[in-house]
Amino acid sequence: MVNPVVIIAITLMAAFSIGIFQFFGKKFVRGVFWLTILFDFSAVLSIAYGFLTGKITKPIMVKIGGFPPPIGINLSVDRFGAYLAVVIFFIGAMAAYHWLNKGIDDPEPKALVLMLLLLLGSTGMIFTQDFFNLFVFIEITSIASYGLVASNVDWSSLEASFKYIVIGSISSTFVLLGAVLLYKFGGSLNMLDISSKITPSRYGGVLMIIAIMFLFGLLIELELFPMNGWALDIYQGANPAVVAILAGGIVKGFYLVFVRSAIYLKFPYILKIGLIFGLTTYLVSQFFAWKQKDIRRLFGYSSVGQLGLLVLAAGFYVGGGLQGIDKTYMLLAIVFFVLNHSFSKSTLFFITDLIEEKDIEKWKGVLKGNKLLKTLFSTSVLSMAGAPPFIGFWAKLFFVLAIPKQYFYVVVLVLLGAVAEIIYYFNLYRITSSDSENCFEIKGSIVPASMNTLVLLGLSFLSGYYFFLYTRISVSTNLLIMMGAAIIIYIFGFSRIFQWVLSLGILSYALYLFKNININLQGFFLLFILVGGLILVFATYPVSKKYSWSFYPLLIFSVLSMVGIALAKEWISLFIFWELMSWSSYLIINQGSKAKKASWVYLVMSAIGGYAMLSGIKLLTSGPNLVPGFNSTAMRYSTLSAILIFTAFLIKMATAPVHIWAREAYGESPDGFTPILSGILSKMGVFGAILTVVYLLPHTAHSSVILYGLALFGALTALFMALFAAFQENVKKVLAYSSVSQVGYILIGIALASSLGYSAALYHTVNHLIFKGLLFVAVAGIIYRTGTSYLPEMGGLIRRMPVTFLAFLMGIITLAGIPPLSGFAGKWLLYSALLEKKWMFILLIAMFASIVAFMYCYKLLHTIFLGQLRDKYIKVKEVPLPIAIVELVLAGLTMAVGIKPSLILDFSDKVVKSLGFYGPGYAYQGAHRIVSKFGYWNAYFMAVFAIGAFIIALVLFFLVKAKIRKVGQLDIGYSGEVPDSPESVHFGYDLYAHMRRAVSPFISPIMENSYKKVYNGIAAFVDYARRFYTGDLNTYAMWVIITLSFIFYIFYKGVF
Amino acid sequence: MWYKILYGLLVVVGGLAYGLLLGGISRKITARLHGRRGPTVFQNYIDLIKLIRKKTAISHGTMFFLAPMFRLLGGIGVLLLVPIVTKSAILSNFSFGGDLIVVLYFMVFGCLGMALGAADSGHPHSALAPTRGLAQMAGYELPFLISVIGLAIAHNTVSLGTLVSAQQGGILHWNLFQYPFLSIAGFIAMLGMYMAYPFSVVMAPQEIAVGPPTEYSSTFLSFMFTGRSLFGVGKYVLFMDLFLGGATNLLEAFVKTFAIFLFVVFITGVFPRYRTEQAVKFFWTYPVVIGLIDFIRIFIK
Amino acid sequence: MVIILEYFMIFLIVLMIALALFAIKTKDLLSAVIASGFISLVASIVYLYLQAPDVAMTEAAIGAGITTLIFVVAVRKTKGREK
Amino acid sequence: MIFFGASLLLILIGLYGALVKRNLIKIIIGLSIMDTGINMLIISLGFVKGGTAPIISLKSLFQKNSLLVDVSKIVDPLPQALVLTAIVIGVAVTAMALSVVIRMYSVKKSIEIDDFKELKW
Amino acid sequence: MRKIVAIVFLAIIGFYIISIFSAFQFGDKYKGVSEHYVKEGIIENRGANLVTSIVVNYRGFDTLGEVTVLFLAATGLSFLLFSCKCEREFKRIKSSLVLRTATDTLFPMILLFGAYIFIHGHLTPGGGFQGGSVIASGVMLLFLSFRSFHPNHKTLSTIEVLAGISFAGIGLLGLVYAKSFLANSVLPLGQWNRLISAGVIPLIYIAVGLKVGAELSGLISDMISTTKED
Repeated sequence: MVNPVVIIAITLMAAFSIGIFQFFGKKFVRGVFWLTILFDFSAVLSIAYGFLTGKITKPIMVKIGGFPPPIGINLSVDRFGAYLAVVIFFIGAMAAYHWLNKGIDDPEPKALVLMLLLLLGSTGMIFTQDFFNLFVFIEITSIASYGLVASNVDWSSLEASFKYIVIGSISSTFVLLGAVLLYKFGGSLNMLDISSKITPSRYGGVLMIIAIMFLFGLLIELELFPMNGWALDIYQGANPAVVAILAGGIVKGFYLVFVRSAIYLKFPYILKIGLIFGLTTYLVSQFFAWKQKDIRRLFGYSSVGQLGLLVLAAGFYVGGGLQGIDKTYMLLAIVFFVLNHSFSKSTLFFITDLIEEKDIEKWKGVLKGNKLLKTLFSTSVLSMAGAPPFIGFWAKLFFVLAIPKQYFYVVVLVLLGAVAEIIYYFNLYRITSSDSENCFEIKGSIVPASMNTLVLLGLSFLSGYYFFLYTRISVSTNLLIMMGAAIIIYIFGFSRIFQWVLSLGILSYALYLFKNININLQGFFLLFILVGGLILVFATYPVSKKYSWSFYPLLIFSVLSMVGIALAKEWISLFIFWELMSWSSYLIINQGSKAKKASWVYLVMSAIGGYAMLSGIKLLTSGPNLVPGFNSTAMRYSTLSAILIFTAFLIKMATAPVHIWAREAYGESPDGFTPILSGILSKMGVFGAILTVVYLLPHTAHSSVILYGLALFGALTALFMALFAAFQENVKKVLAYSSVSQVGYILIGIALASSLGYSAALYHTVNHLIFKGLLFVAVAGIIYRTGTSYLPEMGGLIRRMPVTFLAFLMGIITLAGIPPLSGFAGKWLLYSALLEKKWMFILLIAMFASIVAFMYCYKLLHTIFLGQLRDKYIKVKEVPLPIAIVELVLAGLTMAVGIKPSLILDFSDKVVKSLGFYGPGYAYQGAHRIVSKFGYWNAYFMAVFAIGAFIIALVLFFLVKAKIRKVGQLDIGYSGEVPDSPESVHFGYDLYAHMRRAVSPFISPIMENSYKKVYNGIAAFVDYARRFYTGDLNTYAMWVIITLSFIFYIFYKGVF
Repeated sequence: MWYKILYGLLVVVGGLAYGLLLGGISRKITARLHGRRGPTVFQNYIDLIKLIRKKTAISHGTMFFLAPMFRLLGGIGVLLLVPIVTKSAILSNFSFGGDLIVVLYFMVFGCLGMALGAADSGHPHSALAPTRGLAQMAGYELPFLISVIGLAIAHNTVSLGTLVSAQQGGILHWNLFQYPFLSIAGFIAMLGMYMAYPFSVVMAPQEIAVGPPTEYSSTFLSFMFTGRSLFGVGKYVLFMDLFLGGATNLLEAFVKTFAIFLFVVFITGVFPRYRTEQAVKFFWTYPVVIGLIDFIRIFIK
Repeated sequence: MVIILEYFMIFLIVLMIALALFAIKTKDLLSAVIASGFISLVASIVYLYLQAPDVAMTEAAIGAGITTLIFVVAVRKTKGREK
Repeated sequence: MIFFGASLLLILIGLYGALVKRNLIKIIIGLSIMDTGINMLIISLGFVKGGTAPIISLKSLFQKNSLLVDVSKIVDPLPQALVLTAIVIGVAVTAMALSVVIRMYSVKKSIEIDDFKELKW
Repeated sequence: MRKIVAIVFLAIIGFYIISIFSAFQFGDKYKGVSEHYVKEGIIENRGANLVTSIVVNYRGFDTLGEVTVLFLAATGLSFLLFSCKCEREFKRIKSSLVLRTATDTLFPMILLFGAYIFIHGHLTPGGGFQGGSVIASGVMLLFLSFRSFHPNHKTLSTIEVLAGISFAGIGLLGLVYAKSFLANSVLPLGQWNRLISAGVIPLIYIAVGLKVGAELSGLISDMISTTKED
């Protein structure tokens, strides 16, 4: 451990001595610079390490000049100061490295001096415990940053610097005034000494004004809302290396100083400041960033927003009346927020400098070429947006958990802001990851960004560890290890087949691990996910070559996170894995070449759902029970919380009002992933919905209304999505709507909340996996062979792909629910359940929906396989072997289940019983005869009957044996002519034009348009509203003054 | 059990004969209504024999080949699943406890098969027809489902047998009189189901030769013909069971189905044809509103 | 004597404020700079009255001297008049 | 008391200059007036009525390691020390600001705010 | 409009700040650490000038920071003004004979005076900053009379660097000898009111004076010298 003052002295001496070294040449200067940075960094690291390991427990006090604290100045290095200093020096070093590699303009030694003194100033600022000394260090920091900010080649940096100088001067004026008045008030400048003289009761008098002035000076530096125009201009105009260190390090120093001062001053309204300014800043900047065209300013808005959030968190931490574990949570949240923002944002600024392009639109396709750059950028963006398992996620989670329950609106608003953040960050990601002809070269060194990201990853790991440590949530270690194995898969990205085998291996191992699991709800879904995942992942190999290295790791990650959902024992761990699933699936969907917009919509909807769930969970927490288990009975808000939690599941199931993401996301997602998305992932919504209905709704006052509403949603979903499906021309989009429609039936089953209903829902869940997996897998194979997913371009493929056709036909028959295959039993159970409850209208809609579904069923079969085969597909082969195997396996399954429904119903019975229902509402007679009180269903008989009838027909046919003559494809009775091309006689486009005319009012995308309208409305509004930042220095200064008057007005209850 | 299969065969043969006859009568009546002489009532038998006796049959592919089987299977299935004479060991056929829902779905089986075969022929017209049929089905199924679900809820069963026995004990117990609005909706839907005249755009004899079976000939066509006849009879029986109290003996069954048949034929003779979307719109308005009157009554009860 | 000194102080203060207003109001940057230099000078006299000789010296040397000089240089380099 | 008022007025006038003036150098002049005001305020805060400067160089005041004069007759030395620092910092900031202005002038040949509104929204 | 808004809000702020003055009477007694400084200052430091004692010793860390600020400003200024790769250019304009003659005689005296001020910083008013700025004003005089004058930047930097390093070095020596940075126990304290007294205070003030003088001179010369671009 090094005496902290030595750090300052050595740095100063080095900075001074550069004046001589510059005569010897640049190398000497650089040498001195790096040696100093190295020394400083290792020194603060040793202190921080001491704190971390517990070797140092109390803050290190350094008396300067040998005088005891109130007399002389003293430094006090506490835990957070030390940590922050490490961060600042690290990022400072990275920024310097970046800048040196980029090439500084002529007086490089001077720039390095400024850099050193900037780091020194901020370190001193953190370490000092004297109000005036603080002012001096603030000035050192500010002046160094004035100079550095102005240093960009772009002249607009001068403008930014000037604005900063003026506002910074005003800010430090208030700090100085406050410090001196504090001296006058308390008789010393030492923070602790003054703190000991302040009692909250003294805030009636002038102390309030003094404290406000001092803290206000710091608040300006914290870039809070009405007075942060200058900061945004700096982010936009200044050298990104400088901005990286400002945003990543220095501002955090100001933040720590602010919080510490507020604590020392015992300022009573710190929470109000957080709520008024912090929250406003957060929300306003997250929305203002939406239409931002300049990438650096966009990141600037984000930085400002994060600072607002930090101030809010500080408000809660200091003045929120938190105690015990809550306080620890909030502290951890703050620490994680700071670390996250420091490392991610500085990386992002480095990357903006590497690309040297300011306009966001010109970032199109930036990430296409460079894998490393893509990883760095994605990691940072994901962490900034709060995606698990990165540190930003844990920060947000801790934050939400720690907020007292009476501030629920804060939770809602913060999560709203988080959604807004995701919207613009992933708009950016959408642009950067899309295809483009643009060619980019990386100008500069990528090392700093990589180092930052490495640290970020390490911190993410640590923070996740801390989360589970503090919340005492148990997660399956096996699961985490297997998730870790996804990284190994990533490393083996060069060999697709290896990745594939490894993925299958992991899934099989998981299945082996959980082979003895109890068949309750969780166990049922666990097996469902793993078995389904195994089958569907098996089929991905042929199509996976189209997608990036990260396809398999993400695939395994998402499947395993679903396992995590199924294994979750508390709502909060369910939420964690839920988010993991959403994000990893987003990243996979985004790999589809046209899926950029679609995946964005998917992500935004998922985020809305996820955060709604989080706020619902927040409502369930009570007192010390921060992480409610499923049986939690904190019932005060439970209707609202149930609805909020339901939102997440409904969005994932894509039911009626929130279905808008489904068509495009299903349609454009990678072909290998769509079966999983439809077959398994959307079923996690089913899982969650069952959990909610079983565990939460019974406690609510309005459960019957909610349930009927859900059933209605489900029925309308089933009907309208089936209708929409008929009018799609893209095969995957047809199946997408079909998927959603089928999930609607499942939702009805859940909403029935009866044993028969659950049986129907669970049966249909599995059944849907079978047939929709089959259909999507077959389609993937077809697209793989033909290269198109556009229905009118297909046709006649039965001649080329008979196996696929057979499987597909089975799938369609099951889908349509026609006996004797497995689809019918589910329908029968569902209708019986509905009859039992006498929900006639739901029954009517559901049955009608299944009739409407025939339209798209026929359309699929006809346009893909039947009709005329195009010339260009004459040489098309049967689908690749893995896909064919999966098709046949699934087709076999649907037949087997059709004859013997007990294959599924045996499992679902156990689940229904474990959910607390005494029986499934039906009885078996044999493995295939199901009896309910409305009648019975004999699958075996039906199969025999169908086969028997078929045999009769066949026998009859051969009785009247006629000579069958096979004719050519074009040899049709076409008005006496033989058409010359298949295209001219293939009827494949807009099959239901007549139906469209009949139902046109119903199939206009009303919901989609209204979502679009809302989004565009908000976007237009914020686009206009961000003109608040006029760019006019006077106005910026004016807002500072206005804010100060406002603060005085609201906080000062007068000595007059 | 095995004797049932035997009787099943008998029912199929009988049903076929009856169905062909009804078809012939229908053609005759329609012709008379139009002021033509029309073919003999046995014309359909002649046609069938003629078709069967043709030597060669043209095939376009596997599905084309299998479609008539499906069609026939659908016809046989429907006919055998609805109880012609309730409580009769033989003529209640293979009806069972949950047969109502099964029949509803099985009715589609044959249509789908035929549609697939038609599509496999590669003829655009034969592909067009099923789309019309499916669209129209979406139309008439709504009122039909209203009446079926209404009855099922009202009688608390999904078994045709139970439905029939609930209507015993006098003509006023028939659903036709118990739930007149449901019945009206159901019968209007039935017109659509038969693709009879106002709703005949699917077969559309003038424009598209003979609708879905455009490319079919000889043996294949004979199968479709057979299937269609069986199907028709099955549906008459279904409606009889649903609304007219079923039948306790074969004669009653004949009378009632013939009555329904006549109703269809006379309506057919009078009305001009709707376009598809007109038909759909029609089905979704008047019969639905009418049906909902009783439906809501049951719902409230 | 003391009273005279106090009146003198009041005069100085009024002078300072007048100079400050002039410095803000005038269109000529050079005059404004000189005025603000004078404010410092006057302030240093005030500091003497307030028993702060160290500060007075500093204010005179740095505030009135160096600051004014660099202001003048800056004004000359920007050839400025306020619009 | 009058010194308080005067310093406050100087601060406010300086701030007014920074808020209203459209000329960059004028804004800096405003800031430097504000600095002067602050310094004066601090000094006046440390003043003691009838006190002497905190320089004890007369033999009558200090003998044999003990202070002979009453503490309350010496003005507070700490604010003076602080102001010393503040003045120097003030000139440093002014110098920085002016150098930025000179550079800005060399780019646009203007020192009016209206020409420097490139960064906005 | 802008003016009215500014006046209104400034008035509000002024209104609230005035309320402070009701708590602090003008010319009131003080308490707290200053009492200690006044009572014990001479005993602990042997410096007659209490302000100097505070600036250099009690709050010597502030002064170190302050020197750094000035250093930063000088560095930043030259960094900004000469960041383009242009040659410096010095215009040669003759000034009046009177001024030149006066400068010839005055300049050494000014230097001497400045040196006096910072050497006697612990005894009389003034100290490193004042002395340094006096020296700088001498340099300013040189500029005024000899327009072609430009100081040797290497010399200036060397002085500056050595002064700066010695300041921080003295502080570190304190750390070595008295386990406390900037502790005034490296040298004997000596007798009150003597030139050689007060321990390291005069040394530090000399270093500060030289550094400030060099920095301000450099700063002025940087401001005045122009680039060819202009």
